[in-house]
Order: sequence, then structure tokens, then C-alpha cells
Amino acid sequence: MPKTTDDSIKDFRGVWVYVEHADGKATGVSWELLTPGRHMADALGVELGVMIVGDSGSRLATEAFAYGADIAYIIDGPVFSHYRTEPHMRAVVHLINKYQPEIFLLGATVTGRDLASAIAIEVDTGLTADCTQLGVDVEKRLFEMTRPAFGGNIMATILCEQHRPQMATVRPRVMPMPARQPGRLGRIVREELELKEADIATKILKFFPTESEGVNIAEADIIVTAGRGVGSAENLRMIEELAQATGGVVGASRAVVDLGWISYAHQVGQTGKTVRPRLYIAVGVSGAIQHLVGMQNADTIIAINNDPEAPIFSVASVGIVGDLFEVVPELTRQIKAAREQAAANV
Amino acid sequence: MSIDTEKIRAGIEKELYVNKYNVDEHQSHLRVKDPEVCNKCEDKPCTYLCPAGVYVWESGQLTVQYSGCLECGSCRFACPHDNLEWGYPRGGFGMVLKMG
Amino acid sequence: MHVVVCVKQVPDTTQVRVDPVTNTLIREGIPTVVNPFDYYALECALSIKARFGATVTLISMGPPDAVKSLKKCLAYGADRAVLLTDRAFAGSDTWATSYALSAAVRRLSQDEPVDIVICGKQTIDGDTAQTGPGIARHLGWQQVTYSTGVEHVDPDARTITAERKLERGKEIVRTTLPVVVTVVEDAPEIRYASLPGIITSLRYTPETWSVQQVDVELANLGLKGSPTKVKRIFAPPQRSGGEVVSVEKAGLVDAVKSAVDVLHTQGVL
Amino acid sequence: MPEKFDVIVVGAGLSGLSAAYTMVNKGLNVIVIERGDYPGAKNVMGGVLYRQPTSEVFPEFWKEAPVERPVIEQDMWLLSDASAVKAGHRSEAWAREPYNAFTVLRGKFDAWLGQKVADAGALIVPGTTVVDLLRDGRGRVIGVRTNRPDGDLLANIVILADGAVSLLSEKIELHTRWKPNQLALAVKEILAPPGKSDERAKIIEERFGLAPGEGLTIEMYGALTKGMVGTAFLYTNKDTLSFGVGALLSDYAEFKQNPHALLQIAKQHPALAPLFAGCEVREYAAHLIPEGGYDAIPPLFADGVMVVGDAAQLCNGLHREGSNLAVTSGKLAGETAIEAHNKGDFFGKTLSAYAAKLNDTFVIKDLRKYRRASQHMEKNRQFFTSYPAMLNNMATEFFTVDSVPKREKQWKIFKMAGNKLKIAADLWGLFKVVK
Repeated sequence: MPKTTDDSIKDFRGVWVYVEHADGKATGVSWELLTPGRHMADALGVELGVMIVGDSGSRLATEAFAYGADIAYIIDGPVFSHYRTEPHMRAVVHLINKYQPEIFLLGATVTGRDLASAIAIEVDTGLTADCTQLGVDVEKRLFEMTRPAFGGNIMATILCEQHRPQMATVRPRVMPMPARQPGRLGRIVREELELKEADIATKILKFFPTESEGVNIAEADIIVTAGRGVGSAENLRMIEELAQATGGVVGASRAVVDLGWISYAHQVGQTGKTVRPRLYIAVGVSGAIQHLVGMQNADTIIAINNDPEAPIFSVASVGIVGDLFEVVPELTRQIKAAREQAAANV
Repeated sequence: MSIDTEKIRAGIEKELYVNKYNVDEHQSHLRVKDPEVCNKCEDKPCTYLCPAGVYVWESGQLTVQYSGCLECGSCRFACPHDNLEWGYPRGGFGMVLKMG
Repeated sequence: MHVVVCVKQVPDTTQVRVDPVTNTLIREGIPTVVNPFDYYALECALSIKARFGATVTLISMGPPDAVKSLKKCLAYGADRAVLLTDRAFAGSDTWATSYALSAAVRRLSQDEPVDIVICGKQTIDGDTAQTGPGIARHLGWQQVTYSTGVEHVDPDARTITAERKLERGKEIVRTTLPVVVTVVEDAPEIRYASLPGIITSLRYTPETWSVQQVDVELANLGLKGSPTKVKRIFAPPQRSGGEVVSVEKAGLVDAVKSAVDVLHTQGVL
Repeated sequence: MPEKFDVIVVGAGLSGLSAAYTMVNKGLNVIVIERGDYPGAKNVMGGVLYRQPTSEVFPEFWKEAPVERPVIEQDMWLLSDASAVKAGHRSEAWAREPYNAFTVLRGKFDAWLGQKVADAGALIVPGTTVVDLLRDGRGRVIGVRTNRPDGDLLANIVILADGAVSLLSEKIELHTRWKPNQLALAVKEILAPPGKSDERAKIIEERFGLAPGEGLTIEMYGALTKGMVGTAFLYTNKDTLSFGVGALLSDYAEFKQNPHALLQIAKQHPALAPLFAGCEVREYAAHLIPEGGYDAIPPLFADGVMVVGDAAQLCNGLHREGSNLAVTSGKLAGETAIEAHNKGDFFGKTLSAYAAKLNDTFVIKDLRKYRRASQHMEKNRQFFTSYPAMLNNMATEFFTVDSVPKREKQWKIFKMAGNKLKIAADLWGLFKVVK
């Protein structure tokens, strides 16, 4: 396996970020990765590259430069119009083999994980999944990739010493968005790849945009959870409204599920699902340990409870002590207003 | 003598978290036969003698929080009106004791 | 048709706790379980067997004790189970693991050509979601990751049609056999094993293969064959409570506003 | 067509596994059906396993089995609200082979035992609940129904080892539903001192005055059960403690007590709290204990079926014995099944040999001897309330040095005892029950 020996890995230079995009828009994490990418490129004294496979390459390159990239490697062609593992993998492998970056970052999205896993084997290198902290040992030119393991109970820092590029997928919304500098310029490198549709085994037959059928709280970005304090199954409507306003889904504590107000699929906690959303709003949840272990890794936690002693407040980013029947409708109203305003500004 | 069931339940809730359960998402192994009978039941012993706090009298109704059940069977024998349809969880579900 | 399901015996991470004093992982007494996602993979395979006809073989790589998990899975209706167990495999990262498993699939293909390998989308201990695609690349096969289920397999045309779950929706893809499919938890839940199935599994002894039974280069296995190494393990920073505002003191609108402000600053909205 | 076995055993506890092991060793085709994920996953007892009866079925089991500690000291405490009178016996002879008793954790021990029985040739089906018995037109038990798909199995004999709740023996009307005063409800916590396993073991040995590896048991009567007929117990495991409290189910109802709350309060008793300092709860379990005694024992057999262990109310509450009765009854039922198998006759008449054999053992002899014990205790609550308190007061007076002349002190203590005639009558009553 190890075709990259001590000697040959010295030739690898540069920090790269893969720009994942669909319908002409890049995913947020693609630009977020330019923040650590820029840091590491500067520290190592190399250029920060992005890799754009598929149409809208030039326009996305301009965006990438504005977010801090120095070079954009573009491979375009009709076979790349929708993401499929094989053609995209071939394109990226081609670029890696030709330009030899030392560090390569992708978002830990469905596509990013699918693609990165395939590339790592194809170019014979290591890959660290779902990182939340990135660092670099400048002297040894080693990429330090830190990720949660064991269900988030421990953190592990991983190295890939003998192989290049050093690859990682990084969780979305962990790295801050870089400041946008409109007009910032960079270099575009276009590559061609001989790949015909007939050579590609996989065809996409249909695509259905997300509808809100069914819940999958384990993967939800925003969860509004009802606890026993909500009082009755009827009152869950108020929780649903708040979830709708935030664009999230409804979760429930064990008590609420056991009381039969909502199905088990919604249950968060030790006996339910462990969740790691961006935003977790706990309404009328006291916060038994069995619940806390299931949700304490959420990025932002808002807790609403009339008992100031409720344990849920010990993990909340913001706690509101008050009557949830007053607080929830007001929160719904303010979030709706904020979102409308944000939409108007775009 | 009266007991603070709310406080006891909070204590139990905290304690049950150390146990491991494979919760049967599809069916409860405990069922109230006739809710009307519970309504008329004066003492409602299930609401205080269950070691897992499974039974909660709430809004005029007996709710059965079966997922934390310790499967001891006390409620079955203690119900003065034989109003519980009591069974074991489906095989492979329910509590899993590591020490026992 | 021959469908292979990859099964991993993992520590039950929901039972893992952190010592409040030393802030280290309490590992003792943690039971091992079948990786929960693998049950979805198994159900997917059994459903293919029921609809299109197939032999279902389970493979696992792990310590000898992992036969326990293989037998448990066999009860659901699989036909054969093989455990890849050897000191040489210990310490493998996803590269080396998928390399070893791909060698096992090659070996199984000698008995009956393998058409489909199905894995859970990831394991609960490693959480990488890399082993499935890794097997596909080592074998040079197609891959369908994050699948909610296989809709159709056409053994004559050598194609498979499956649904994939993406962040922004779902897609139906068709690709050619042989293929590696990884399955998400939105896929149908595992059936309730039949009693004869359980009894069969109790009487069954999984085959155990060492490095001798598979065609592998020793240098590619275990710690030695793993490009990534763990440098350091540490406890995650403890979360501490943030600001708590009271409606009584701050007033309803302002109390709520302070929460919405946090959402703004953290960029959640 | 369901598969047929010589014998189906329902429940992989001590009685069921003992029966199964006895039978497979004589070549019978035995299947054990257990509702837990593995043997032990649902099994709860205080935690004392007696060496002699167990080794009758599993010779020298302690050499391989995951036992916790050999019991070298057995203590009895009588508690008032804030004090304790302690008595006990310690014997170094118990620290050596052949041993008297061990503390065990059933989750670990039964898993081991199950494996041993499986290795001997029994099929142990985990994760499967038997919901009914199959009977032929004449009411003879011919198999079991589980709630698994294709879940029926046939057998010549079914042995019910399904524990204290035993829905199955009730279903075939071997007995009517137990009354709440025929059952005790016990709850138990596994408590772990701080630190790693070896550090925890050391803490336990220091706190309880034990040499490395040795264990003790404490049975407690008095204030902890709040007037209910019951006991509390504390056993030392390898690196954890088992602490539990139990009382008659009917008493919880009458006294409006919650067992969990009772346990939490008990842990705070000044005589106990220091022993639990820094301990963390590792597991919480509850269990019913048959207390009906001799008169509650159901018919132990019928055509094609035998009942063993807790399911047959074989438990000696007064002496904290249950596991030994379970093992012995399981063994005898197993032996009877072997005889029936050899004769090819599975009717009740043949199986009645099981009851006859059991009658000749300590199991029935002891239960007969103590047949009135449970009712006696229920009617004489002073043994759990005023007497422990009184004894504590007397002890406090006796040990308090306060310049009161000894003669005066003795008189004072004598007066504390109150109605001497009543005490004498109670003691005589107790003597008659246990004699």
C-alpha cells in the first residue's frame, strides 16, 4: 500500500478545500473550511486552493477568492452536473495526483463523506472523519485533526504522518465563516478529464427535495423538545409552531412519550435518540440526567422552564425562567420576525 | 400519611438512567384494562408503590410510563381491582441488568 | 445472488460514562452490542433475500468474542457467518479495516460470487462512515452510501436501484453490480427474529478466518497498515450553563429577546 | 411443525439452569427459554449464594464462576431511627474451601452459569418470552408458545422456572393469583465507591474490616422499614456493594410507602451513611420475593409439567434463603424428568416423584417448620417497630457512662422493657413459630 514514502511526501505542498455545491450554490461548510484552511496555508507558507468539480465553476471560484482562496482548480463537464461518487472521485484524484496538496479538507456532509472515503483509498492515504478542531505542527508539517469519538465522550487527535494528502472531513458549522472580501482575486487552473456518460455506471433516476414527512431527530439541525411541563398532548401544537418557525423538528422527553402524547421516534435521551443539533430548545423539560446525556452536545441550547432549579439550566446556553405558555408564543413571534427580516435583507 | 409522589418520581427518574433498557417502541407490556375503574379507585396504590414510578395520575387519567419498568410485577398483585393487563416485555426488550 | 452484510461488535457507547473526578472514560463493565446501524444493513439484506432470492453471508472483523454478535445476527435469517480474527488485524484504522474486509469478500466470492455488500452507515464507536466506501474502493466496486433501502435488484441486467438520503432531499440511483451499499437508520427497522431462526443460530458455529485464510499483505494490516494514528485522547471540555434570565425580572419580551440575540450572535438563525 | 424437545425449561435462573444441567448431563435434549437478552439480564436477588446446595449441581463452581466474595462474616443489626444494636458471627473457616456462601451478582453469575449449561449441551434461547403453555385435548401440557414468529415448541415435559410472578403456573391454574401479603417487594442498588476496580475493592475492605477478597453480609431489622414487615440488607461484592430493602407488598400499600424513597432514606441512616460515602449508584433493580411459605406452595406438578424455584413459592424469607431452594428443586425436577424420560411416561403420577423427593429435603421440611412465620410476623409488628427501638434505648443506656450507679442503671433498663409478660409471650410465640 504505502506508495507515498518519506521521500515522496515532501513534494506535497498546499492546503486544499473541496467546494461542494448543488444548483449553483456552494454548501456553507465549503466556505467555512476556508477559515482553518487560510490559517494553515499561512502557517505553512503555501497557497490555499479550492477544488470545484462541475458547472458554475468560474462563478464559485470568484466566491472562493472572496472568502480567501488563492487558487481554484476547476474540472467541468456534463458528467459532473449532479454529484455522483465515481466521476467526482476521478476528477479529484486526477487533481490530487497532478498538484499534490499536503492537506485536503472536505465538509462532513453526506456528499463530503461519500467522496472523501472513496478518494482516501484511491490515493492511498489516511482520512479523519467529522473533525471539530484542526491544527498544524508547522515544523513537521503535520496536520492535527481532532474529532469526537465514542459517542462524543472523548476527543481524539489524529495524525497521518506517512501519507499525503492528509485528509479530513469537518463538521459543518464548527468553523466560523471567513470574512468576505469582494473583489479579492485568485488564479484559476482548469483541467480536462476524459470522462463520457457512457463510462459511468451510476445514474440518478429521480430526486425529491426534502419534505417534512416523518421525523429524524437524530439528524435534525434544530430540535424543539417538549417536556412534561407542556401539560397535555393538545399543547404540543404550540411546540410544533415554534419548531416550524425555527425550521426544526419536534422532540420529546421520555415522560412525554410514555404519556402517549407523541411517538417514540421523537424521544431524546438515554432511552431515546442521542442528538447533536445546531440548536436545541427544551420547553418544560426538567433535565433528568438521562435526558441531558442525549442532548448536551447540541451547539446552542435554549431552556424554558418555570423552575429556576431545573437541571436543564446547567447545560443551557440561555435559560428563560418563566411560564412556558407565555414564553413559547413570544419566542415563536420573535423568531418569525427575525427570520422575515433576514429574508428581506438577502 | 401522604407522600410527595412528585419528588419521589424525580428521584426515580434520575436513578433509572443508570439502568440499561431496550425500549420496545411498538408496544407497551403494561395496559390499564378499564380507565374508569382507576378513576374510581380511591387509593391508587400503583401510583406510589411502583419502584420505577411507572404509574402517574395526571389530568384525571392513569398514565403508564412503561419504558422505565423494572418488571418486578408489584403493580399486578397490588392493584386492588385487578385492572392491569400485565405481561413481560417482548423477548429481548425491557431492562437489561448488567449486575442484577 | 450473494449478499454480504458487514457486522461490527462495538462497546455500547450509550453506557459509556466519564469519571467525574478524573474526567476519563469509564470503560469497565461496558457491554458490547451489535453496532445498531448494522441491523438496518441486515434487514436490507434479508429484504433483498425475500424479494429477489439471495444467500446472505455475515462477516465481521474483531476479537474471537465477536462470534456472539455474528450468531445474534444470524438468528434474523442469514445463511452463513464468518469472523475475521487475528492479532494482525488489531489496531486497524478505516483504511486497513476496509482492506481486510475487502479481502474477506474476495475470499467469499470464491465460494459464490458476491454481488452486494451492505454495511450500516457508520459505527457508534468510530462514527466515521468510511469503511463501507473503503471496501468499495478496495474492490473497485460501485458504492451507494446513505441508502434508505434497495428498491430493486436485477440479477440479469446486473443492476441495483436504491434510494439515498441527502441533506436536501432524496434521490433514486441505479448502478451496476457488484456494489457496496451503506444503510441509514431511516431504513426499515429490523424484523423480530423467528424462534426457529434463533434456534438455528444457537446451533451454528461461525467460521473463523485468520490472515492465512484471506489473501492479504501483512504490511497493510493493523496498526502498521493504518495511515492514521491516534496521537492523543482527551476529555471534551465540559459544558457550563450560560445566562439565565427570568421573565419575572426582565419582562417577557426582553427575556425572550436575550435568547433570540444569542441565536443571532451564534448564527443559528 | 414445531420442533420437539425432551424437556423445555422456562426461565434461565438458578432453578431452571439447575434442572437443565442435571438433564443434559444424562443426555436429554433440553431447551431453556429465557426472556432476557442473556441469562441474568432479568434476574435479581439480594446476592448470597450458598456453596453446598449449589455445588450439588455445579461441583466446585466457585473455581471458575464469577463469584464476588466468600462470606466470612454474617451480621444482624437492629436499628432504631438513629442507633443500632449489632450482633454477628465471623468465621475464618468460611474464608477457605469448601466455603459456606458467596456474594454474587446475578447478571454476571447467571451469564456464566448459562454458558456452562449451554456448553454441556442445552440450547439456551435468550430474548424470548413464553406467553402460554400448549396443552392437548386432555389438558396435558405438551409445549410452550412464545411471542416470536413461528414461536411454538413441543416437549414431553415443561419445567416452569419462570420466577416469582410465574404467569404460566397461574395460567394453567396450578394456583390462583398470589395475594399482596404473600409477596415481598425488594429494591436494591448496586453502589460503587469511587475509583478504579482495585481501589474500590480496597475501600470496601477498609470500611468493613475485611481481608482482601473476603466478604460479609448484614441483615437489618427495625427502623429502616418504617413499621412495615421487612428487612434491609447490605452485601459486599468485589468492588461494589449491594444494598436493598424489602417489605411485604401489602404493607407498602397500607403504609403508603414507595420502595425507592424507602431505600434512599435507609442509606442516610447514621449507622449506614459512612459505609456509602462517595458511592455512586451503578444499577437499580426491583424484585418480588415469594413469602407465602409452606401454605402457598402450589401443586408442584401436573401432567407434563413441573414447577420449581420462586415460581413454586420455594423461599425461606426468615432465613434469607431462596437460591438454595431454587437449585435443589431444579435438580430434583431434573432428576424426575430423567426418570420419566427413561420410562417414557410423563403423566402427573410419574412426575409426582418430584414432589415426594422435595418433601424429603430441607426445602419442604424448613418451609413446613416455618409455615406460620410470615403470618406471625405480620400480626406481631412489634418485632419490626417497638422492640428494635426498645433494645436500642436499652443499649444506649447501658453503654452511656453518666455517673449513674450500675444498680440504678440496671433497674432503669429493666423498666425500659415495659410489659415483661407481653415480651415473654411474644418471645414464646416466636419460639413456637421457629422451633
